[in-house]
Amino acid sequence: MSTGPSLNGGDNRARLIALYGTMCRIRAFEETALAAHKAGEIPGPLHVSIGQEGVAAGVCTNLRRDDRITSNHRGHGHALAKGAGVSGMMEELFGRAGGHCRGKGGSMHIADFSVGMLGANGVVAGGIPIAVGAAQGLKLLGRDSIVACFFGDGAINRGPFLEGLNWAVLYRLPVLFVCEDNGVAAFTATASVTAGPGVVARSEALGVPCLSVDGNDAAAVDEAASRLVAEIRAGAGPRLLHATTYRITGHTSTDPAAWRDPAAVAAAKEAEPIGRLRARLLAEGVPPSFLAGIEGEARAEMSQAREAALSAPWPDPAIAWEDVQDSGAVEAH
Amino acid sequence: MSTGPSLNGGDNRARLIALYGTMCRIRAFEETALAAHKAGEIPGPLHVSIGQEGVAAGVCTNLRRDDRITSNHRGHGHALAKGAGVSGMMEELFGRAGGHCRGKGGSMHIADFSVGMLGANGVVAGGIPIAVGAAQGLKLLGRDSIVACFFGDGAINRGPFLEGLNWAVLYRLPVLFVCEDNGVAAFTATASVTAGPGVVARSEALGVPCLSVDGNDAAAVDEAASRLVAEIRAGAGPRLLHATTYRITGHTSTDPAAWRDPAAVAAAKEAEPIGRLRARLLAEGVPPSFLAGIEGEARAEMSQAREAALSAPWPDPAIAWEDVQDSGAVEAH
Amino acid sequence: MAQVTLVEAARLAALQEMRRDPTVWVLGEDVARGGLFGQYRGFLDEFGESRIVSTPISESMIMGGGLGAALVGTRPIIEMRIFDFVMCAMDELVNQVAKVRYMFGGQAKPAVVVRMPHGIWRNSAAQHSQTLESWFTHIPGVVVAVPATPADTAGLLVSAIRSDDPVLFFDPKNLFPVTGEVPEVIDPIPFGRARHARQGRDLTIVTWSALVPQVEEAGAMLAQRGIEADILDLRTLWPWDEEAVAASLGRTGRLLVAHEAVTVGGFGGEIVARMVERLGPGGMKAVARVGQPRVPVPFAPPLEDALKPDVAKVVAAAEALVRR
Amino acid sequence: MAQVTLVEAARLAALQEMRRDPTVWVLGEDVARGGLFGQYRGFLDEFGESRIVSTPISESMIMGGGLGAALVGTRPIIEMRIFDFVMCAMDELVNQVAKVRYMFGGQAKPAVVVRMPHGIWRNSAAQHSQTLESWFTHIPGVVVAVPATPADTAGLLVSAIRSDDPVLFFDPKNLFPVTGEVPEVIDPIPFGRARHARQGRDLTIVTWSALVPQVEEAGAMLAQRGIEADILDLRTLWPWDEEAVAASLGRTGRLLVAHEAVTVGGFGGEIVARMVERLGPGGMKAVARVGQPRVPVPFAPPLEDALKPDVAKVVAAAEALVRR
Ligand SMILES: Cc1ncc(C[n+]2csc(CCOP(=O)(O)OP(=O)(O)O)c2C)c(N)n1
Ligand SMILES: Cc1ncc(C[n+]2csc(CCOP(=O)(O)OP(=O)(O)O)c2C)c(N)n1
Ligand SMILES: [Mg+2]
Ligand SMILES: [Mg+2]
Repeated sequence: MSTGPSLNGGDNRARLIALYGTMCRIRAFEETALAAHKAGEIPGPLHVSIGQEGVAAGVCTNLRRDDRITSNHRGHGHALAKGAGVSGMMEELFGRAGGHCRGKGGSMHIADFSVGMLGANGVVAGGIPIAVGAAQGLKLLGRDSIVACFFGDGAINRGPFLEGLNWAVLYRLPVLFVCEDNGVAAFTATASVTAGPGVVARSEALGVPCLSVDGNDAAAVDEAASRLVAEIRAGAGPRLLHATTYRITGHTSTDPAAWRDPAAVAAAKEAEPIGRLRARLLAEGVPPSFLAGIEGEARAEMSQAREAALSAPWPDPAIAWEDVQDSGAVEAH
Repeated sequence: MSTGPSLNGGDNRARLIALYGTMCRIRAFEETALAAHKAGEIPGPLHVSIGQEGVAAGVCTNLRRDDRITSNHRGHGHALAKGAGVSGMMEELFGRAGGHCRGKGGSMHIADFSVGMLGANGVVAGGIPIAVGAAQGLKLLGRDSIVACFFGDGAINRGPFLEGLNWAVLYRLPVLFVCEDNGVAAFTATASVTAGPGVVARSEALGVPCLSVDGNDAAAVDEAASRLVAEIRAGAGPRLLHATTYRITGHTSTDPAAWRDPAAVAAAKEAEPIGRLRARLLAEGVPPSFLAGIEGEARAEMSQAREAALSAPWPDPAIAWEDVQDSGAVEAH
Repeated sequence: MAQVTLVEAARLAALQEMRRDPTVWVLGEDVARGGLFGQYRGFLDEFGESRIVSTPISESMIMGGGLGAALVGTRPIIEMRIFDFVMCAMDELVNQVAKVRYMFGGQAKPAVVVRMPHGIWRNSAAQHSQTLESWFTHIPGVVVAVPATPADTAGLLVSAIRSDDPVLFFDPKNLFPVTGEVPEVIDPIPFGRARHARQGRDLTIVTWSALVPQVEEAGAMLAQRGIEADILDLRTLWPWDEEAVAASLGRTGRLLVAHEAVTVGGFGGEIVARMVERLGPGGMKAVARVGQPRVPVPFAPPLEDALKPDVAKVVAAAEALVRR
Repeated sequence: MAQVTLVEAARLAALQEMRRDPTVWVLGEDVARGGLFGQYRGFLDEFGESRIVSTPISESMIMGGGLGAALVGTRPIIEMRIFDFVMCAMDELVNQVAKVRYMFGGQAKPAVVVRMPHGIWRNSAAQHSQTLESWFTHIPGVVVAVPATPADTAGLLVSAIRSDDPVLFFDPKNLFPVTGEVPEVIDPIPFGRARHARQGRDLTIVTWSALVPQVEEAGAMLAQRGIEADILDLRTLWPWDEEAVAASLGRTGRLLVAHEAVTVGGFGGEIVARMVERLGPGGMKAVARVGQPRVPVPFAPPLEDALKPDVAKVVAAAEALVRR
């Protein structure tokens, strides 16, 4: 993560600036990807998380490199915040040979195991059992790493949500469940398909203590996550963070989100996490130019990554047959 | 259901006596089936519910014939209480041609659609989505029937429990969920694999109002079910009844349940629902001979059914090819 | 006759049947908004919330709920959005939908249609591109429909909705934009009858679903090279038109089965085996299959292209077969 | 060499590997009590609660959790209790376990063993008797093991536990009581090599899993009638021993595939198709398959008997084949 020159304000200020930097990088990555997708440079579906960066940044700043995360279909922010390499991510989106997944996964299956990012997932709630199992494996191996499991508000109506939380409590596993509640699942308002009081009540009924937080306030997310992570590291078992947020863009890159209430979108733009943290830092006396520098750096990094990806080599078709399995692999002929 | 000669005590007394009769019939059916299984007359696995009769009887006495039920792997009691024909049930257990399922289902798939019994189920929690969907279908058709959905405490750790309750609330469906909590799932104490405060908390977190009841007190089950059924019929949406009980016998007919704590078994025998209701009725002045008559009748009915099943014809092997599908059915050759 | 896209043909068929029969209804994610592909566009306005049920992301309930509703006499269209998500509802499909009629000795009538847009979806990678129709030919109790044209999609969907059997309806999602003629009144097309897409005497090509247009194109190319292919689009895999395949093979002596699915364990193997059993090895001169190698579907265009069956691969296989 | 039951052979193999490798562990329902069939008897005492994890009835978690634990470097044995319940974990198996290695370009190592006791289980009816191994030959990314003897079960289970591939291990539950010899130290048996169960020159019979003892018995009966069958027990279906089958068929010219699964869409079709592709129709004289008709497994003994493949059906098919 980019850290600026030393400024007044001490540790906390530095932490906020780091959060700001992470969010700017996520935003820049996704805006760049959106433009590249529009330009036909990125094939396949693309789900961006513009407006939701506060959650990824605030949670992952509390994780160590040897901690793990699992993600959903909207995983760029989680991956970047966990430290995934940008060029490997951008090349993956472009389907190039240097992608983290050698071009086999694309945006929806972005992963970087070298930094503990165990993969995005094309199946809603698909990452929940995997995260819980990873925590169980780490515990068995005697490691003190933890696992953060990101999923959307749409995922809490699928069975694995119940099975996963129940299980994590039973075996007292080091899992931080993170529900990014943006109010919508694809084209359906989640309130219209979610009965009862919601994720926190469900979680508590399954024995998982929770905190709710304004997900657009990255500092608040950081604070809440840091409390929960400390409890988890202390061996208290799983915790859930419920972060409310708003996705400004559509479900996929090609969804104009015309179904959205314009007033809500306008309000969301006011409340979006980067502008909010910028306002706070400015009020605290951080010079505008310094923040502009961070943003500019992020944008430059990502557009370089785009250019590099665009001219990066395509995977050799022969590798299509690789990475299937050791026994019984088939070969090209 | 067998109703006795008119007695003093009015409607309530008659209702209790009917409950008593239903429980005696379930007990007699299952004891007879156990003996037949031991004698090699019944093939395959057999799950009996001895000690749990209060729940089936107390719930189903509140149902109309055009209401529906779904059940789990332990469905004899539910079926009998809903009015399923005994000879069709016994023949089904024996694998005979006259079984409700023509010998194709056996104990684990007992069903009698003519009385609204939509089937036992070999998959834990498998009946939950079916029950909820049946309620949705009935509502769409404008019927005022309701659906009771029986499942065990083991089922609340499977995903369909969450999906089903959430769904039933969303569409305000006429479903009575009945959790028969006997403390055990196969050979595992459910307390050891169920996190959080349990089924009532889960249910409430999903927006389904609940009542808890001593499932070994058939009258209390009846009363609670009657309240919930009235609410459901009034259009209030789903309700859940949590009935604690104890199964005196093992998981399957061949499981000696040696893993059970003998003290708990002894206590359970004290608390079992038939003895309890008998004691109450005796205390209320019902003559012992009258109750003994009900029991005797039940036993006679079931041993006649056993004898009849034993000499009933086996299904013609040719019918094995029937009931698969209309298009693309294969034929014997 | 209107010229419409395949997805519109499917929409018209469902519309016609929902107007005809008030017990037909739809459940699935986002169906109120018209469905992911517009298959149900306008349905909410016409049929209302009780018949166009937009659901939570709860695949077990979508499938199991549809079954329960069928058991009390309605005819649900269960919309799975994308085939791959049916993996979240397999107990409900395989252990319940496919078995209730039999297990209960004929008491149950699981008259559901399960719509599963399937097949390789350009650069959508391994979890959104599966083609597992052969699995369900192996499951007693279900009909397996794999249409490829607007007219067949419409006619088979009408049959599916009217059928008392559970019908697994594999919408060919990559062909949704393809256009073709669909009659004003859509008549049911019976299950188990192949469409004779091209006449020829040199070899028989059997195909279905997403690969049909490519096989037809291959047929045209082969003709230019002097090879006349007899092309059968099976349209349903269970029941399937064994008679038509056997008759064609009797004329040509050479059999090529081409499908988008992985070759190993695909339905091509069943067709070949049936034909050898039926006609004897002496009844044919050569046999081959074209399908995806046993590899998950990759994301990047050059990788996807390397693996997926296409016109060139069908042409090459046909030429090799005729030479044998 | 000890003479043990098949289930005990499997227990000994898992025991040996768990003693060897502390990253191997077991998760599933009732495994602390030894498992439904005693496959894990005594394991809790020896390995403790962290390695013998008795779980709730949460099949999605059992499968998905095993996968997650593999991704951080452990080697879980995922116990499904009865095959049919894997239907409750198909997303986790098919969309996740089988695909993570590929989707993530080789970063993931899903080294899990999924044990699924399968097959017709006397009078347990349609939801506890399925035999769907052919499905998984169609899914890239997994190994499919279908042993039939105590020694093969033990040796293949050792290989499965040591393999970095996800191995779907179909314990033949109807054969659990069958006895046979198992060596003191159980060596791994490589995947993809058939066991030559009987030598003969009149026809080749290919089989696996629960049907093996019946096919062997049929072989003995056929010999009495002067028909010498060459019997191959495949032991694994992916990879499978195509060489051995082709070699045998080259000698006999006649191929019978016999499996317990439904014939339509079963792996027998794949074997027949491969052989015809490989040897040409001229490379063989006759071909047939024996399997269950496309009907769910019924409960009543006379119905189950009418449908399920057995010695008599194998003998009859072999005799008819030789006569052709
Ligand atoms: C099991 C499953 N069902 C349906 C889908 C299709 N789908 C992809 S994303 C999505 C919405 C998810 O909503 P949410 O979890 O809230 O995440 P968000 O998109 O809001 O970030 C749906 C329905 C899927 N991928 N997996
Ligand atoms: C999905 C699934 N997993 C496992 C089983 C095996 N099984 C059958 S009954 C049972 C225990 C069920 O316990 P519970 O629901 O409490 O019912 P009870 O037997 O106590 O009446 C189990 C694990 C199954 N039938 N289905
Ligand atoms: Mg959302
Ligand atoms: Mg129980």
